[in-house]
Amino acid sequence: MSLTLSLHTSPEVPVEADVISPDRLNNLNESALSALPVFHGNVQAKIGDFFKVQGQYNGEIRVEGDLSKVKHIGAGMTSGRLIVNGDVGAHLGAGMQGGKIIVDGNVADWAASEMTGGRIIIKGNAGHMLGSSIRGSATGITGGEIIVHGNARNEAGQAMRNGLIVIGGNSEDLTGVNMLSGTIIVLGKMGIRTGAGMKRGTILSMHDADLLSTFTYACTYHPTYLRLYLTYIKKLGFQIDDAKLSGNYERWAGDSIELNRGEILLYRN
Amino acid sequence: MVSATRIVNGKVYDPINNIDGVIRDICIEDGRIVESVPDSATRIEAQGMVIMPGGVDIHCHIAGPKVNAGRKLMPEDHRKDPYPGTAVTRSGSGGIVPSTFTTGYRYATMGYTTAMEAAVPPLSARHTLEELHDTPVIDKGFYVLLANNIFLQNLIKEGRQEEFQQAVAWWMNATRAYTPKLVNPGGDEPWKGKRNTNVHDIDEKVDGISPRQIIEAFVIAADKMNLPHPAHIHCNNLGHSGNYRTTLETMRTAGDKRLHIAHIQFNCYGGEVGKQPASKAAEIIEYINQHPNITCDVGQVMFGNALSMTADAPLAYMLRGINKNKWVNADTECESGCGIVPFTYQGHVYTHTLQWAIGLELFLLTENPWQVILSTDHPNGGSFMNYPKLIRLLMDRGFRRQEIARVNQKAIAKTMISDLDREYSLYEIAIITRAGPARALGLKNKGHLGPGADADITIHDEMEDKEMMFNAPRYVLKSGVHIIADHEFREDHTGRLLHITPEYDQKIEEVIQPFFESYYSVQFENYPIDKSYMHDNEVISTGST
Amino acid sequence: MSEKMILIPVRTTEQGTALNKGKLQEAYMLETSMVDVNTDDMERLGLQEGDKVRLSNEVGEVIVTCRGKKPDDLPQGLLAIPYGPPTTHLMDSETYGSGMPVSKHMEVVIEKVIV
Amino acid sequence: MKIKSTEIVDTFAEAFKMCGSRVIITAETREWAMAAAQSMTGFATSVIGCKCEAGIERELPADETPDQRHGVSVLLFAMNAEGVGKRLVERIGQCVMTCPTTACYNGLVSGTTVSVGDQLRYFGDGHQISKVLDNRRMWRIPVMDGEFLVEESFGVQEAVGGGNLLLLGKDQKATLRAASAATKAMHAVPGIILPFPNGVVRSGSKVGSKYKSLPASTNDAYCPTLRGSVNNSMVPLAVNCVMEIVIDGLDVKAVEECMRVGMYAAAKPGIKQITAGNYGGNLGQFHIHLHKTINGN
Amino acid sequence: MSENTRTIKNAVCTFCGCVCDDMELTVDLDEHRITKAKNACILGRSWFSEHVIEDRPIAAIGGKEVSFEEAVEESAQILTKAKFPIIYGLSEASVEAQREAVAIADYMRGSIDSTSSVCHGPTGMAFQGVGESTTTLGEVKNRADLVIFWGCNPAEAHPRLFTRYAVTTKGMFIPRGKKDRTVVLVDPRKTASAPVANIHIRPKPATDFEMIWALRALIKGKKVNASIEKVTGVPLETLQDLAERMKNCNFGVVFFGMGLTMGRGRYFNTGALFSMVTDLNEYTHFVVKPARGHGNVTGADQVLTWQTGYPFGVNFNLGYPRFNPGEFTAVDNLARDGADAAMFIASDPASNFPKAAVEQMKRIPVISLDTRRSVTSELAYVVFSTSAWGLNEHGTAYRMDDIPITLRPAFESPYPSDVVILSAIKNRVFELNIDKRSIGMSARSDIGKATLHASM
Repeated sequence: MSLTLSLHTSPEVPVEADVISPDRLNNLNESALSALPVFHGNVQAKIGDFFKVQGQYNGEIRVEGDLSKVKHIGAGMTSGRLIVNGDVGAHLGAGMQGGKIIVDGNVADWAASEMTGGRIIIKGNAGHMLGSSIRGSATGITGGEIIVHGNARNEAGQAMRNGLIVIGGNSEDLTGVNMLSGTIIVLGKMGIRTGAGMKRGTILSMHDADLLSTFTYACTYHPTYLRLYLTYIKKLGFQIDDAKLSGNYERWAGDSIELNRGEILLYRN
Repeated sequence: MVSATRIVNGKVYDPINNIDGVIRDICIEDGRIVESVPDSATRIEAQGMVIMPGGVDIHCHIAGPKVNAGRKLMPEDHRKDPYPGTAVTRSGSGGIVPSTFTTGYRYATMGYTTAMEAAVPPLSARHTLEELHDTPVIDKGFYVLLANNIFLQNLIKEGRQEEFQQAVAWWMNATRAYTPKLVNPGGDEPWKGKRNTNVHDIDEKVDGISPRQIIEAFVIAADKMNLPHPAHIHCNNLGHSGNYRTTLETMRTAGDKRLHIAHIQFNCYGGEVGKQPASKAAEIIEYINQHPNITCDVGQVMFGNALSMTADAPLAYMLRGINKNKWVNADTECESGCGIVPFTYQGHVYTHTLQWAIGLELFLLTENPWQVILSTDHPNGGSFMNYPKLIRLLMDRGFRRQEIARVNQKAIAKTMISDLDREYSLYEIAIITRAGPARALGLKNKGHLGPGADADITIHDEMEDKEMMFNAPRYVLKSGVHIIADHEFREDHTGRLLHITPEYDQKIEEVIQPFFESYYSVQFENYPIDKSYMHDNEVISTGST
Repeated sequence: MSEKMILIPVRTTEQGTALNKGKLQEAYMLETSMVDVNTDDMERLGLQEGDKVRLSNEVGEVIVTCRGKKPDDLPQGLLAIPYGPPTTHLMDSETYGSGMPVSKHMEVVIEKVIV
Repeated sequence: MKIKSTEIVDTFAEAFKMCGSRVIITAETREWAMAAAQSMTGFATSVIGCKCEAGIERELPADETPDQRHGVSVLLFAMNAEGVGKRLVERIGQCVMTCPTTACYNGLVSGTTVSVGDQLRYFGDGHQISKVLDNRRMWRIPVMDGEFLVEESFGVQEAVGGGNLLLLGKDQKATLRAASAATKAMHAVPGIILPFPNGVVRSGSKVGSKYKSLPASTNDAYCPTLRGSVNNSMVPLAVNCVMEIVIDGLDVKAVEECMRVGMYAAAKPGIKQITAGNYGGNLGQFHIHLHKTINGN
Repeated sequence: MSENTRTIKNAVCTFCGCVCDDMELTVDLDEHRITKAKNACILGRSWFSEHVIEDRPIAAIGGKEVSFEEAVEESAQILTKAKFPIIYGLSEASVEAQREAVAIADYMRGSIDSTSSVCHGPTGMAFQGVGESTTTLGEVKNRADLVIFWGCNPAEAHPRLFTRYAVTTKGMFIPRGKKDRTVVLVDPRKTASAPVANIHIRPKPATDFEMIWALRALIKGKKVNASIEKVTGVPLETLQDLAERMKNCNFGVVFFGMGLTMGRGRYFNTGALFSMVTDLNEYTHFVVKPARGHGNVTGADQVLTWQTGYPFGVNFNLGYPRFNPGEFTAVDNLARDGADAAMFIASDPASNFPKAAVEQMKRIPVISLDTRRSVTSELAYVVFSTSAWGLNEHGTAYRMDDIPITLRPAFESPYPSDVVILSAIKNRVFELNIDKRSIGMSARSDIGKATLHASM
């Protein structure tokens, strides 16, 4: 039986629980787990104050309940599986290095910020700064995969240096802003100012978009490599029809203010 | 009130009093070292430990507008290095530019009890004092930037040396500073007024004045006023290949008068502008060896994160061109410029290794350690937190060889660092970190453990690994207060402001005021700093001419 | 008749000086409940100087007083109100991860209040 | 031992350790993929003369290729990893990158790799773009029809070269028919190629020559015309034609299987003997005994 | 007006971020009011003249008058009991008061935020992202021959920016004042600032980012898509002209305001502007200056930065400062994370915060310190009446260009200062929280780095 943490008491103010991570919960029995510290606002509390702990870690942790005030779940994790049932608070999987997080619900801001490896699957929507850097830093995620089935808000993939972000729904403003490299695929629509300041990297949308004046139209073609990506995400459960697989994409180069080595691809037909 | 303390059985290193590792008691009363104390005094057992005066940092950047701008610029750096509070200390954040509280506590943690902020525009002196007030434990002062002050330059241009000296004295009083600081003299006007150019030669005239004229004027004024610490200069062409000539000329300009060259490592480069940088440490140190009127601090570069923050705005812009990192420029009207760029020194990079080796050469080639003071020009060459490691590099030849083997060998081959076998003794370390800077600063009560000295004392477990040893003294006493005992903070302390009040003829205000009213954006009457900002302070006497 | 427009809360000298009298005072209340509207827009919407209009969005609604601005001074489709309680009533608390709520360029529906 | 009327000589094929790689070429159509593959595997019969041996392993249906297009799988062998790397760079660069619509992927998972896309990318003159998906790095090189996509590095593994069968027949016609039947059957075995034209070589060779400059010369022991001229002729009476099939494979099992299939397919009326070439067992690392190979299944 | 007056020269106006220090105040010492403020602008005049001592209790709890000590005790208890308390405001307070406020936040382990977060917070964030080329105002006066006002309206928000610092004033290299300067205004509206401008560019609202981005490209000689005119409403030629003017001036400055910080894009708008100015330094000397106000909000940034490392939006929940705008900023703390107690210092968030945040204020105990009644003091549980900083109290205020100015109070107030109140609360909060603070934390520099949230 995998280890299950079920929320029994909703926190009044945010709980910071980076301790909910396979690295930290491994090899502990139920009572030791319950006694692990979390911060409830400024008060040091225990996991047991909020969660009913059942089972033994067998490579997988399940967390259940309305976790929208629980922050930092899975932050920094290096291995194992973390399955979250319910909406979850900020900084989910921040700085994650490996392993897998699956969220059946929505996640708040800064999910997967500065991630270096592993995979996060979000079945609902994501907040702002999905897979971004933390303030002041010029580098966001440097690896790993962030798979969102719903929508994402502003600054998805901000300053991303490597890795893959897939957004099944729409993204809002500044998708891939200051991107250094990597790939962002938005199956829905994007907001404005996509790719502002990007140096390298790819941003793909299946819809038209208003682009900044510093992006230059190159051609309409069907990039072979896209077939690899689309095939890959198809296997992850996204609907990709053949028209998209073999279709034509507008290629826009930018941002000319920076290196001008990035590309925005917009599906045409 | 602080009770009396007697430290017993420790090995004392006190170069000013010629004490080299002698076991003797140190007695403390009312914050000062005394001949003896009653038996009731608190005893500190220091068997197997080394006792030294508290460290004195003659050149660092720890408070004021550019430091705070650097702090604000780096949230990503603070985040990785939080500094929790304790029952007696405030919390803060660390990183390359720590918060004020963390700065004070971390200096104390390393056994440093005095530090001098090295570059403050007069207009921001008030700000600096406010930060220094929140910088705990250490005594502190600051050097005020006057070399690019347009009013003063005008007096020099017009040959009004006497009024110039009066005006400098007025400014020292108005700002509560410790000494005049010269940064890239003559370089501000080309930067601000001529589309970001610079002055390239000590004799190049911009708007009718050359750097040499400015340097000369300050050297003479400081000498005449008998300032405890002479003019403190950041030379022209800092950081550029071939600049050792400028440095030699700057030192020659002083003749036999006192002059302090700041972070001289950055000014010891051979080659031509923009190419073939090479070490000229030997040439520079030879001049210093023959000229006891010169002191310098090294400005050692340490590998890892640094933050270039300087009143030399063109220099920061040049660095920004290298790494394209975030860049701050900040002009202060009529007085100064400023540039800030995050920087990382990397062992595999040729020039960085060259800089690192040149710094070590300077230390190892000096014949008189009293003239060559330990600094990293924090945070320009690296954090002051690197001092223990730097001490180990000087004291431990084996460790130095190990470190040399890890860096760019092409650069190493261009220096003589591999051939220098010198190892610093504890006595010499006490000179370059304590006694030397105190003497250079004219702080008669600091840097030694004789009666009358401030009871700023560090007690270290004697250890083979000198980095460990200097990283964490077991006891730190500041003005006799037991700040740290058994490596734990036991008390907080505010520290004092050290400043000078040279006399001047009040008539000079009549000369300054019209200029001020035309070109400054604050009122003349609101410019000098009133007593409310002084808190604990000590005036260091300038003595009479 | 209603129309979607962009509302910009702004500073005015009157708002600034009224602030010094006190935020609970009439002068401040009055100044902060005036909306500048392009006169061409007013004509289209059948609005007269001094008419009450309702501004509403997903967050809330306020009733403010119309103040005509020449088309050259204020472009069509743009509304300006001095910062104050009415503008905050229309303000979303979403800060987009910045701490700054939506305080400029708010989409609102403007319609005349029939007394 | 006999298969039908053909005698299987109790001997062994002496095969060599080589280094092998698998290249997946895809294109918009089957024809273009095949064109690239054929070009790439041309002039790659013998490592002695061509520095590598290469051939088409099989065609791949779209659902088996990484980008879901028609594909061809090519195997390329050389004496060591470095050699494979160099040949791949040359041949992919000249024959695949040049061919319209193609892309080129590594088809061999191995701990040892050689860089290919990493070399070819410079053709992009700074405009090349790298993409990493699923821990595999690809290079996109801009070309006139769009982009040439090539994987950064290709897996190489120890492989077997020089597996062989000698078909001794009564005349050229019967021998050729048997050889064709054999190669057809052998091609179906995965992991192997038959590097010679249509899989068959008639100019079998021996090591050395009377001419100092030549490392190898005609295999006089199996030349029917020399039966009366040389002392060591292996050509039995009534055999008037000999043909050889050379097999390179990614491992020795594949080569054995291939030879087994080949022997059964070649054992037709008119083939007197099936034997194999060896050098007394001192040169090659692999000895594939014909009898054992047949019995093994 | 009584005979009992005095004159205070070089007094300081702290209404807006100009912090002009050349006021000549005439103070009626009997009436406790300032009757004349020479040199003041219209806003300053009202700032001085409208300041009267209101008749209010020194302190009240739940609407009932209490002693100062009782109110301090109650405040300290509220802040200590709370799990997620916040302190907010600080803009109309001296540096000395701001220092005390940060200390309270540290001791109580809560959040502290200034009005920056809803004003020029995005400017600070842009600074952290790309840096800034900036100056003190005197250098603008002395040197700026190209002055751009972008998304700000100094005529109504910082009137003396024109006359004292940036436009009509004469300087060292600008002997003829405005005649030696080119003034550009960027604003969709024809504001009261428009008449001063030689060039008025009127982009469509909320297209500043697009416009700055295009300018950056033009400055660098890069291609700009012709769609820019459609997007911003500004012809490409106009942008080209502006780019050339910027590259060819001797000393350029851009002042900007909340048109950029509050608009869609927030810190990306300001960051774009900072980057543009940085780009321009390749060609000439160019600086940028947020037109900041109210009062000492700049000082709040400074104090928070030197004490914590971060300028606003700082949280001490874990015993050390952390920074994250959007998480530890007041609006988010209140509206989303449900702060459970709040202390508002010299600000009125109840009248200018979004509805959801104000709703939360109504649910929790609120402590208010203000010189006069406000919407916030009306809903607060503990209310302190304070003297007015600058007018009644000494202290320091930072001008918008980070220059600290010493205040010269005009007359005394019967109410205690912010500093006195906050200092008392601080001491009590410290006592109440001492057990939360570890005794004898290691002073070794290699230890003491918090391991919790290593990933944060």
